[in-house]
Amino acid sequence: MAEKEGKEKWGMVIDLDICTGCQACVTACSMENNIPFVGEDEMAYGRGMQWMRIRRYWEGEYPEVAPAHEPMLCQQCGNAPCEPVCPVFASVHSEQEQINLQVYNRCIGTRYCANNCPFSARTFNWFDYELPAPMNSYLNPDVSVRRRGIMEKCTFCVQRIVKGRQNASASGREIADGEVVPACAQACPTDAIVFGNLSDPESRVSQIARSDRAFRELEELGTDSRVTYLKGGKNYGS
Amino acid sequence: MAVEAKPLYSSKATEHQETNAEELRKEHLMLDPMPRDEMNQMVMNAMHTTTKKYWVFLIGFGLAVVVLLFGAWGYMIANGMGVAGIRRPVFWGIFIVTFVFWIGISHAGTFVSAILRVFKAEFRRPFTRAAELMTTFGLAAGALYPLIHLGRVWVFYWMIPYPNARWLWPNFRSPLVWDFLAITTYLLSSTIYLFLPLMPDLAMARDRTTGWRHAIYKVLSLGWRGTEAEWLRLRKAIGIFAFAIIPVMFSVHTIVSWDFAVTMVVGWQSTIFGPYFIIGAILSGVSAVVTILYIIRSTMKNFDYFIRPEHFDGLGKLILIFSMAWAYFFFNEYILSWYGGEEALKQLLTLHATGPSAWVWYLMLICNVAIPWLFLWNKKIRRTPWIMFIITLLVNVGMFAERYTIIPLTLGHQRNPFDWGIYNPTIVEISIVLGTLCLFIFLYLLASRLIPLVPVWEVQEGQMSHTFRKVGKTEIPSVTELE
Amino acid sequence: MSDNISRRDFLKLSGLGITAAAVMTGCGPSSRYVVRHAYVDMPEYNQTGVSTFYATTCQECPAGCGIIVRTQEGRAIKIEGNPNHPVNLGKICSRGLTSVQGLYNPDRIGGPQKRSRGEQNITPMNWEDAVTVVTNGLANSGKVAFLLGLTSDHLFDLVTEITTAANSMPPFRYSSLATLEGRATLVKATEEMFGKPNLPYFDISNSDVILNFGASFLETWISPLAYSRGFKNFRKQKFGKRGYLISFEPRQSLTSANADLWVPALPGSEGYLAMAIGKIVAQIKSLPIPLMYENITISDASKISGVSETKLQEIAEIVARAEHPIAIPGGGALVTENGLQTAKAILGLNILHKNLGVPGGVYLTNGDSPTTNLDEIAKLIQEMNAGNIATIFIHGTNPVFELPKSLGFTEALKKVPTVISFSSFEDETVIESDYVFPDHTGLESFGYQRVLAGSDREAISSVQPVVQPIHDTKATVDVFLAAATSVGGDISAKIKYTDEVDFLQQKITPLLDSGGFYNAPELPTFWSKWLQYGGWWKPEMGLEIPEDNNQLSEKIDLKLPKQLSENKEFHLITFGTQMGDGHGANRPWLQETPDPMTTLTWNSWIEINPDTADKLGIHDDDIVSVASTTGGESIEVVVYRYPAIRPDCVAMPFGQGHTALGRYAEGRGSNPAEIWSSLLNQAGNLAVFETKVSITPTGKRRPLARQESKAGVYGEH
Amino acid sequence: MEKNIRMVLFKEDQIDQASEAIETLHHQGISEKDISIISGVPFSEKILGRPAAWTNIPIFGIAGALVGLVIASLFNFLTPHLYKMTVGGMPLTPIPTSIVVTFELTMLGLLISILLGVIIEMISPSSGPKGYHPKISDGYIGILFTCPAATDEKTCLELQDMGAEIVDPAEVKQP
Repeated sequence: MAEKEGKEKWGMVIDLDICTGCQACVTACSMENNIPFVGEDEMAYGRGMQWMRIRRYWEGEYPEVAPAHEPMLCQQCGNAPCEPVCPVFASVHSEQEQINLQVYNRCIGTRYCANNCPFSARTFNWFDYELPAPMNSYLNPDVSVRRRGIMEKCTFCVQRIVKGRQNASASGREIADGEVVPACAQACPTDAIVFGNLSDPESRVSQIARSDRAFRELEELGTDSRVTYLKGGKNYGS
Repeated sequence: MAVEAKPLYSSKATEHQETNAEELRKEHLMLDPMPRDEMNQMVMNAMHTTTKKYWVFLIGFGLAVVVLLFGAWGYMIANGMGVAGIRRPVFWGIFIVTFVFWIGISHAGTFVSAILRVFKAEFRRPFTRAAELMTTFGLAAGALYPLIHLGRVWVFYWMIPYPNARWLWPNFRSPLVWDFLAITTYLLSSTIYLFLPLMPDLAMARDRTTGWRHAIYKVLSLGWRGTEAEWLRLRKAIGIFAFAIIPVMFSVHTIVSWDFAVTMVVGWQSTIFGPYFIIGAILSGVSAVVTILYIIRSTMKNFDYFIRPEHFDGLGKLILIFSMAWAYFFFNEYILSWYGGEEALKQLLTLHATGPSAWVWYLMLICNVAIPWLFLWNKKIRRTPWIMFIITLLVNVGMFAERYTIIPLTLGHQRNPFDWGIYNPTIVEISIVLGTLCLFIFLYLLASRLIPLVPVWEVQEGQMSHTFRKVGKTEIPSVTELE
Repeated sequence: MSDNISRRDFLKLSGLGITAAAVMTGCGPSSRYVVRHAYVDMPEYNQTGVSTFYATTCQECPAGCGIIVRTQEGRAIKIEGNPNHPVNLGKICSRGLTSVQGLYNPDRIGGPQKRSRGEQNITPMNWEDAVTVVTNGLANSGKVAFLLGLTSDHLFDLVTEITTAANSMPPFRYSSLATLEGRATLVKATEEMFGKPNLPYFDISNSDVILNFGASFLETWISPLAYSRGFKNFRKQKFGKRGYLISFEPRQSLTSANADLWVPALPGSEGYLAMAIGKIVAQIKSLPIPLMYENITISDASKISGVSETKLQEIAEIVARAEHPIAIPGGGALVTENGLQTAKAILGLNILHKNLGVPGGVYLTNGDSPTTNLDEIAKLIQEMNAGNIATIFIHGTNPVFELPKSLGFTEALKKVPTVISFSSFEDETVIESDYVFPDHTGLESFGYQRVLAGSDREAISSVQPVVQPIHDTKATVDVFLAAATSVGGDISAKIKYTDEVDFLQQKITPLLDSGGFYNAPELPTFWSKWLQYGGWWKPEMGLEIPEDNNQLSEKIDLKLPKQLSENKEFHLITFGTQMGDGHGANRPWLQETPDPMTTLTWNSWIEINPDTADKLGIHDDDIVSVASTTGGESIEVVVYRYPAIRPDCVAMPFGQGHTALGRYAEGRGSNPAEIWSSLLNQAGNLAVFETKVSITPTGKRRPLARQESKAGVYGEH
Repeated sequence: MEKNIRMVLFKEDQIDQASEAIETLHHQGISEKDISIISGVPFSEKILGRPAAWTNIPIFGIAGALVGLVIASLFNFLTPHLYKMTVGGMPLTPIPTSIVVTFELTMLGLLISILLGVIIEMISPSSGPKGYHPKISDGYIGILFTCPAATDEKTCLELQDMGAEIVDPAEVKQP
């Protein structure tokens, strides 16, 4: 096991120059990860369950006004503030993938992790959100359906990472670059989301992350987040 | 008062009664001694007197506990935390506010009876028990909240460190586990601390009751007779406790404050939160003692003998001091945050003072600073119980507002304005909060008729050690060290 | 994680400290054989079952994107893009992703029904009786009409064969989405300019400047996934070159939001802008000014459109400097009275740059574009009103919801003795129908979809069922085939297909050896590849190159946009959202996925410039009454103060405001079609943007479900 | 030799007489361990001229604190090693957090053991003559002594002269 360590360090790059803000990643994530919808009143009260949200601020004044879209998801911090505060180890760092996991069946719902997340990336199951039959038929069997009272958040589609690793090991090879793709990156119509192994300096994600447009959200907090953004902007390169 | 020679009382004083001494006697309980049997009778009378009104209140509050607390809580458990008003990003709401509030209240008992005991502040004697009861019941009410606010309360025991079928131990790096340990420690120790000085009084009650009460007191008093060894044992135990419980008390509220201070939340991450919370807790606790003393004094028989304006006066001075200390810490916290100029923090402070919920912030400042500073310097006001009752109630309103500002109002305005959110407590939350208040009152009502609310032996001990001493032309009270 | 510690180590450690735990939990004889671990792993590490993947085509909009559906144990789990498909190359939008919520929607119609119109009086039927009803309808071949949607091309083909055989009215096709896109206008303009009634294909991938006149190609316009990919390539060109997108639109759509320059032009003035730009570009490039652009002065164009002359000059200079500037006519620019002329003026810009049939330029797609102009629908309504229609078959569209109320379709429908709907859901049209014979949903059906505009090559996308039909539904093609067999006469004589699959196989037989990326010697092999790959397409790019036949010498006549009384009358912009033509409104995750620009969910809203709103005294979340100043109809809708819209315009999304369509759609927001003007442009396209409205506060309020924090983003509390 | 347990009471303000009485008993040849003083308020041994009493409470406290310390150490330094759970980039057994746990559990051990100590000492047999009278809690100082049955009346009368109240032996019983 020990020699295996350090082989995987999953990360993501989101290029804000080509992210259009179309929300396809949001829907893709929700459909892949059995995320419940909550309805109008709950959405209005800030209880939407989306693991991925597109933050939209406005820049400028009319007529030079434009929205700034930024997909916001769990940044899978290396030094995750959500982890140590959990009394029951429900929010832990995975040794193998080097990502931050929420172990649903261990969560007791203190919501401390959510308070301590500087990215507001965590969502809480305020109720049991049941899908009326036969809508429950589309639930993804690889992803737990969460019950009321527990915390959840983006997992980097860990079920796909696991499946990718199993496939690779079944054919006796390493996981190829681009073999594991989370639902958001898979859907993204402009390929603005690139996912891969940051511990491999040659992987596509590592290469893009070295761009001089790269920045990380709230980097000054030192959480060592694994999601890198590439600065967008009207004037870049033109 | 009996005129016969009392070794510890200056006989001269009784012979040459001067107006000065008479006044002092009226003023100070310690200088107004009463024979033991009479005092016992007074306390027992107060305990046994149950008016119709009392039963109405007792049953009313009992029902309120069942409906407001357990009813609403049960509803919340059955439906999910969503029936409360918390939301993203305000994941902690009025439950944690009230939790901190009760833990703060619970500091009074320890403060009054441990710190004042250690420093031998004699005026504490008649109300240490009332304050300790407040500690225990305040903690009982407060300790419910870590359970109430859990998303899955039915597995709360996963936080407890014990060998279990899951083969998991809790995360001792989590402040919530510290919280759990600290509150357990404090709850147990403050209950013990309530119990220890109670033993001689339970024995007293045992001697004066029959039937079921007698049986209970007999068991609880552990066969107390009052031998020298027993007294020594008790004194030693209380001595150790009084010293040991003070750091525990500090640690409890420090750890509660660390729940906030260790995080990355803007406005929480602060090194001053520990002492700031402790001072706030003592301010709120001492105020609550005054509130309760007023109620006890005006509703229970014979208590105007025990609780006198001097006690309101003394506690009032303490409140003024702690209000000033609180203001100092508040200002310290504020100016450093403000001076640092971090964008999010600045925004937060501006919103506290100008946002839609700014009234909470101003309420806090008015009740915690303006009111005590304006009124409590005045001796006449300090000595008027009903005014003190109102002022102390307001101080606790202010302290509640302080916690409300610190928790939901701060959480609602973090680094990402896109995710800001305004929290509105729901009827369920308010019902649970009122429910724990009713629980506290219910327990107190019950206890007021089950255990002697005045530590008779301590009052007697105090009265024995007080005496008048002639100095020059006048007589002044003096205290003898009996122990 | 648990592997990090061997069992032996674990026992050693636990033996030290938690003997108690071992005693409590590790007892019993079986424990010797069971390796226990601490309860540390996430359940996602336990995988069960194997998935089956099917390639098919998304039926949520007519773009024809290839999808791969992950199924497990006979259930459709997740929609993913088909990586080989020429339209979307493995990508997928929100609408496609939620199609499983259509398949498994709890409000689906479970089987054939006879209904009383306007009531909830439903009698279930069996399919034999249903086929008899359809047969009776077909028998009266002179008085039968078909109204179809833009999806299910194979159904359209079959119905065309039937109507041809019976010599009855050809089928109509309608979609509000195509109306908002100005599809008919674009096709008409292309026909008039290049002689072919086809949709043009804009190769934005290789162009360096895009002049976009109202096409919301990142959201709904024609083939959003293909154009999103194009946009990506446009931004990420070789050697770090980055394309420059200029967008003319009165209301900033997501596409304009991603533009480098958004020019809020008055609706209806886009033609003037195109002409002015054409004129300046010609001047800069020292070309003779084409006749088409001669008839304009820059100051007039500036005055009419509200775009400053310097800005026009600036834009023209950017265009003139560019190698492959491409001008796209779409959406808003076309659905005005000037639509057709505007489209031509814009297409002309591409000719001016000799940007036809070159990388980064304009191509023509193959195959006809199945769009019925609204003037034909209007004719159908006339026929209906005249009592000339005995039976109308409605499939794949929801005319009661999607057509402007002022057109009077609903009233006309009442005059049709037999209305038969094939909808899967109880939508507004079903309520007004006599029969519902529910078709399978897209994921349960066979079929094909011709790829029109999203592919740089000829492509037909195949549709196949990925799950067993979950209700007692029947493919409409099979219903018609059964009816055609039993109806007798010309139809029975000419329509000789045993069933849907037979029909499809006969239709694709010509493709067997026509140079696709796979060929097959015989049908069964071809059929299996057809299903396996999700369709058939050419191996390399190949589109028709439009010719420069001196089209620029044609003069263009534009009408001046109407003057509005300030702050009393507003242009109503209607824009498409992820709800598409409205049938997406019953997909809860489409409802809950926030609108990209406003982050609103589960409702519709009206966007008003904050300055205008201030003048009218309107706040966020106020309910206002929006009344058409021409027709007088009005709707009530909630206000969103939108900073990126012209002060003289207001905008509403299309797709909400359902009065039927199940629990997730009903009673949410309002339907702007109710106040649309029924004015048509020269191409017969509904001139949606000619709708003028007045805004009156009602005094009511209703908070919109927004994801953003109003306080945080706008500083309002 | 038969011995009787007798009890006399002094009012609480007769503390001087009470101490005299104890001395008288000493003169009678009754040893310290045959005398117990019970009172409703604590009087230190010095006031009554008695040898210092003795208690194990501090020892209980120290033992409890040690137990708490050991448990805390097990929690802090053993349980994290049972399975490795990395959180927030922290070391597995960080010292700063363990100090908090150690403090709390040590104090918990200390304080609980004091209660246990009090209970154990209360229920374990005490030295000196046994007996009680309800008047004690009315403020009387009771002197219990064991003396030979032959002399008890005499002794009592002697004490009565000093102002003591004599309690009927039948009334002297455990509370």
